[in-house]
Amino acid sequence: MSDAFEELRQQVREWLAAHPPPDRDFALPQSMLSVSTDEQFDYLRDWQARVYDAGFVGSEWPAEYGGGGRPAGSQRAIDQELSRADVPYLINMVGLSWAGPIILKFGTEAQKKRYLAKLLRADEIWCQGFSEPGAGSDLASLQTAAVRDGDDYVIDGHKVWTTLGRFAHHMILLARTDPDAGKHAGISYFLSPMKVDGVQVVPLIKLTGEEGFNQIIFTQARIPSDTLLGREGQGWELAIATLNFERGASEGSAGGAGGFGAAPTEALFELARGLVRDGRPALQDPGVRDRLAAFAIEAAAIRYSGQRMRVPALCSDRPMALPLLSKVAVTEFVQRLADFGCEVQGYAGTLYAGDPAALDSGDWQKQYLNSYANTIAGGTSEIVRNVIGEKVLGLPKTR
Amino acid sequence: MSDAFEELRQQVREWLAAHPPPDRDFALPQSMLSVSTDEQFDYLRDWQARVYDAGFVGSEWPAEYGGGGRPAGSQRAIDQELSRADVPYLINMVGLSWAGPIILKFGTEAQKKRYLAKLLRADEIWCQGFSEPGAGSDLASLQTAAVRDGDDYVIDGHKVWTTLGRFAHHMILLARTDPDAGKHAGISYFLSPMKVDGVQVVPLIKLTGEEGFNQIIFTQARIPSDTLLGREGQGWELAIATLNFERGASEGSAGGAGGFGAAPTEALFELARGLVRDGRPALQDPGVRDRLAAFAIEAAAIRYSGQRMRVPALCSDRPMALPLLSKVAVTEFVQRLADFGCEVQGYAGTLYAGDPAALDSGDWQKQYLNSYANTIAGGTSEIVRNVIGEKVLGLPKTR
Amino acid sequence: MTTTIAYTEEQALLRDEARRWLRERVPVETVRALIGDARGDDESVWKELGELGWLGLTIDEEHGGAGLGAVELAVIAEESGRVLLPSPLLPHWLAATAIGLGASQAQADRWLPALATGEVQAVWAHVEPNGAWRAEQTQAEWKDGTLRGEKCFVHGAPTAGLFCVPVRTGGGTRVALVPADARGVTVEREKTLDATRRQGRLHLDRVPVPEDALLERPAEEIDAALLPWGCTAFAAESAGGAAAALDMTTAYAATRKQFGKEIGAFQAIKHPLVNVLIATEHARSLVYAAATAIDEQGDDAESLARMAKAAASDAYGFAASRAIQFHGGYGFTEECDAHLYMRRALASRPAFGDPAHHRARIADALIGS
Amino acid sequence: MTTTIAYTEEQALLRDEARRWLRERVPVETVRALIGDARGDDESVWKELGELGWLGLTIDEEHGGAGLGAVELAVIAEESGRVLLPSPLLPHWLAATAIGLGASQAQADRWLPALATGEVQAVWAHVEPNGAWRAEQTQAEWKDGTLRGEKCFVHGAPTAGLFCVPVRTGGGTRVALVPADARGVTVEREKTLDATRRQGRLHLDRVPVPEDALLERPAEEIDAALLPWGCTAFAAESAGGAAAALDMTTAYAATRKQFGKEIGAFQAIKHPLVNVLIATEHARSLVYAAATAIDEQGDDAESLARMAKAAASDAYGFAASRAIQFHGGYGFTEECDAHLYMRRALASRPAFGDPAHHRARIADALIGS
Repeated sequence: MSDAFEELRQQVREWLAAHPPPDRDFALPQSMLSVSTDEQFDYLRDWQARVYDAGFVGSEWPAEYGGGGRPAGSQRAIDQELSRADVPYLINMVGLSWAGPIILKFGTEAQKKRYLAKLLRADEIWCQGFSEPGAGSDLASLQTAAVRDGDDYVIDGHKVWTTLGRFAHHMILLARTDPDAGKHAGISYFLSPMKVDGVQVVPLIKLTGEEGFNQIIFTQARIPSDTLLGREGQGWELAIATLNFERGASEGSAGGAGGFGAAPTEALFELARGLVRDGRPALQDPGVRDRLAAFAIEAAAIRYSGQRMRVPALCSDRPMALPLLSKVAVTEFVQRLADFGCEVQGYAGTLYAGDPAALDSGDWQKQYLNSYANTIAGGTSEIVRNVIGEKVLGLPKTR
Repeated sequence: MSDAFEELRQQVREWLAAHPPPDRDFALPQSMLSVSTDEQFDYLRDWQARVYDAGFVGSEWPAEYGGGGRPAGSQRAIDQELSRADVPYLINMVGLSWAGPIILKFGTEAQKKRYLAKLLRADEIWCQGFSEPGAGSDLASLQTAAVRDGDDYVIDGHKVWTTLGRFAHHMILLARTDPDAGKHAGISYFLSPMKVDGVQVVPLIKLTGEEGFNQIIFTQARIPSDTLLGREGQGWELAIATLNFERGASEGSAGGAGGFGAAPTEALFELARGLVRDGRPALQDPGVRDRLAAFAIEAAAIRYSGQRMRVPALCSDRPMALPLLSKVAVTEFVQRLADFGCEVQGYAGTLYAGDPAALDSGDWQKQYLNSYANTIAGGTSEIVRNVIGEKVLGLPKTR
Repeated sequence: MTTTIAYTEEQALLRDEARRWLRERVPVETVRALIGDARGDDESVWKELGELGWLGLTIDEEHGGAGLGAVELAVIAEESGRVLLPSPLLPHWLAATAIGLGASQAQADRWLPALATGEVQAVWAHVEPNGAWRAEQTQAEWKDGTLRGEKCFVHGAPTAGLFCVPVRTGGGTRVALVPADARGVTVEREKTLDATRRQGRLHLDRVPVPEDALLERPAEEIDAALLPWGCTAFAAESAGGAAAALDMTTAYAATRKQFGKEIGAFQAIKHPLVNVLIATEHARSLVYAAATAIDEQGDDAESLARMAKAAASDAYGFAASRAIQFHGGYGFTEECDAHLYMRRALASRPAFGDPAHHRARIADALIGS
Repeated sequence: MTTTIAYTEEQALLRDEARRWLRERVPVETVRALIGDARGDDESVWKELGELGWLGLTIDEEHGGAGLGAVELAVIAEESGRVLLPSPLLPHWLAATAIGLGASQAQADRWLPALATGEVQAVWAHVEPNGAWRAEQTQAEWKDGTLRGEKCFVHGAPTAGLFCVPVRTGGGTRVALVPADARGVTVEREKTLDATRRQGRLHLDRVPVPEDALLERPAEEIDAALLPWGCTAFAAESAGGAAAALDMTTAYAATRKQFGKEIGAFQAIKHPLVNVLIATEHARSLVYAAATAIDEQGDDAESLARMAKAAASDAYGFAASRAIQFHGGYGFTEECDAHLYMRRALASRPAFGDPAHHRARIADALIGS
């Protein structure tokens, strides 16, 4: 398959060679979930601005909103090159992948002008306010209230699992504007400012003991009415559209999604190469070899499914199958891989980050614990299987 | 643990030594599902009569109904000895394990006198008429009708999955006596004669191509009203009680259930011993060794769970756990084992019964196909997991 | 070099044609009717396969073939797997490919045109009685113009006109081309689990085979070059079978009602079927990757083909197992087609190596042995 | 000889007592409070464990112990696993058992009474820096009254008063009894995944160890006799942890509502929990079988103990994994206890061999190597 974007890829490579990420004397977090210091945040925000200024963020978006105006497929080519170069990720993930595309599709002209260019350059950071303590998988049961009062809405409620909460300028917020309408019909979608009175950010402690997610408590927070996206009561429709971006069923990201690489599997091989099991090199243990080969097969299957997704004629039987199944396939694969990464270490797998003898700085153990974020957030594996069973296989709805 | 029945066990062993099963020049089927010739049937019926006459069937049942009047536990000891000696099984399985116990518990004095002794000796053979084509797992949706007409009930309907249909004298039959009552409330339980007009036996062909199960078509079949067990409308309660015998949740079998032995695992080791894989003995293949060890562990877990079940103090946390989980644990284990028994043969696993080069006469392939009978019949694995989740774990009902 | 999946419009059209033709011409009633048939292969279907140009798919145009590659082969193999095609298409392809890989011009001229039309049905007969199947393991022996040996589990043997048999000679291994009607050749039909696929044992009792009936290249080289083709062909067939088994189970689950709703609404049915979908789609992706790699002569062709075969055999066994189970009582009957997929899944699992075999070889390639 | 599970009324009463005491005395708040604690073990709990007679459970009565066996040990280990007891009970038992198996009368008189009361906390320190843990693999060396070496992943090391260390000597392997306050002994606390379990590295730098501080029997013999005890103790603890993780998940699933019903009504939750139940109950059955076999000196003790450990480690990892997943977002928080079970499951998996190790050894025993 010839690549229409080879020239663009070349540009990215050349730019990266000439403009490597600035030196730093501190560690970057594994993902934006783990951004915890101002130093890390400022560095990553600066990096996104550099990449944007070079023309590599929002490649497919219209120039009038700060985009590059290039054809479809160009952003993916850029993302792949960035991913291969192993440079820092783009921090404004919620903005680039969800808030941006949804504003571009459903926002007013004023909203597009107001928000889009600033999010591409990470001048303004976005977070997500969908989940609530009582409404996890059953998102539509959310209780946060938005009451119209003059030119404002007054927000009261409790959101959880918000990433970058402390750093964000705006939130895509689901709130109930009509408590008497049906479960779904009463919901509206806001582009809510975060830096207003009545918005309190409380860190959640992850199972690893680290911070990363936040709870956001709204107490009589007043937000302007022009932050409403679409109509009152259209929130559920817009939420589903957002989740489709999140679950890979819609294209349109402004950048940052490098795709699943061979990295985790290669790291596992690398780890195993240094290990001894039962008195011989782990790589000579037939059980280890069998597991490694099985992971290699699965990694290849995921990688080539990603390629095949871009060849419509090879997906015509069930066009939505690969986009929808990739989330559960990848996240469960990575979970099993990380678990085996702990197991294959034997006793060394009992150590943790901070111990000088911990292999790979204890990353496997931490990654295994962290892997549950991805089988739970953005639709648990159980919910995603419902979606696949219904949307792809056409099975009746589970009630 | 001292065995209170050692003396009885000794008696069984001595009797077996003195009275081995008669010689024969034909093969016996693997299970009663596969009894296909009169010759096989007569032989097995004769064998059960011999075992009964020796005092080893119905050991715990009252002497007045033909039983042995021995204490609880004695039948299991006998069954284990019979199982170890690898003699033919007792053919009247439905009678001994389900019809007999249910009549003993719920039958009138006249019914007990009429049926029990004869089923212990296999003078009368029993079959089961619960399932229907439209009512599989959802047993209570059955449509077979029983209409009272004078001293008779007139039966119309269609039963499936009936074993020994052609040979049986009686059927435990579920039929709807009140179509206007609720789904469950309208069902009654009959001890229906099979050798009457209007009862047609049509063989079902199993996925192996063999016969074994039957469909029973009732067309205006008249059965006497004294074959009603319990009251009209009590059928669902009695059906559940019967299924509890079937699923191992209640004790009370009159014999024949030898329990899960080490036989399948040993047979697998024996098979593997003769095989070559990738140019070396299969038993030197580390992958094969790992699988065999995993099967050995699981077989031991099943065996010791069977033992533990009989030590109430070791089951006090969830007394129904082991009895209820054993069906799905054993049947799925045997299914995986048989599958591997095919796989480990390599190309030879493509042969089938009847080919002179087929290993173990192609039994592994046939057993694997047949293994689905046990994950489907008597409650599919899916239904049994519902039951365990609800009755043992106390989870809410799946609707 | 890392392969990138390629797929042309022509290939997509070929699939549409294959799917339509196979569905119309080989419905399951036809498959079932052939189970009891002595030949086990409908001669008219074979003839039409030849007319469609599929029998000579990989044979060069010079010899009357279509001159196409592994992607086209995978496309048709996948579609043939969906309908449980009983014809010995795969072994014929592999024999033609082996001849193409190793024949002299004279040998190619002698055999390939007849293979391309289907006038001669050929098979790759490589499995020893003990199950060894690589050329270097062959026990069949050619000496002074005479061949002795035995090959078993030969897919397509009962109807074959030509056997391609790896043999040892004084000077290394070679592949002998043995016509079925040569003296000393006996074919004994095997009784198989998958009755829709005919296999046989080939007895070679002092069969006269002239030296010019030995392919020129050493058998090990041909065998090594053929391995990715064999793995990919059976992987594609298995992936197609898995997809068809999933389709039939999904259709049943969407309509069969129990407890007042369709059983497919229960997660106990729905979620395992999603797992079957994932396994099947993963296998298909690897099949296309492997086929592309073969056609592009990528150095990852062998490894991708092994991966595809391992994934597809596992997916097929899983799909067929859930097909039987989720059809419930009906799934346990001969009448339900679920067991036909299971039989084919088990029959294809050892072909060109089962999943455990391939995982071991993949580990060798990735790690060293 | 084949073992038959035995269980006396006294053993059942011991379980009731253990369960009641542990639930009251070691609630999860206590476990969590100790995570941040430097010592990581509540001294008062340790003292009370001694008063209950559990620390000397397997020590003979002559030396102040309870003179009980592996069944009692398994019972308490299982219950301790349920509450995630942070105290180093298991390594203490194993050290006491090792001393009981290999000590001279004088050595036993010297140490066992103090171990029975808990005045001295002992540990079995057998793992090399490279993870090798069988006595024949020890690299620690005793020569002319001086010991050098390093042991890692020593469970209970930070608080231990006595280390039982397998060492090489000129005349084979032995087990050295090394007081924590001997010259040249340094203990470095490890940072562990399971913060409720304290581990450390033991540096032995020219530690003076007189010959009479070496246990009499060869270390390999002690190690072989101890293996079933070690496997069974960790298997019992893991089975208890799996059962507790299942309990907590079941309780949550029975009350947490989504889409208008309790999530435990969904088969996507219910059926995996049933699978956890099966795995856990199977593991428990093997634990009791192994413990009985040890007490009855059955020749199947080693094999059953290995089976129990393999099954229990797998069950625990599975149970903990489903505990996190089925608690959803809450399961991903530090506040939810699910991750505590996962950490313990991972920490105990390598202890005395992980499942793959044991399957390989079981295959050796069943088949020959």
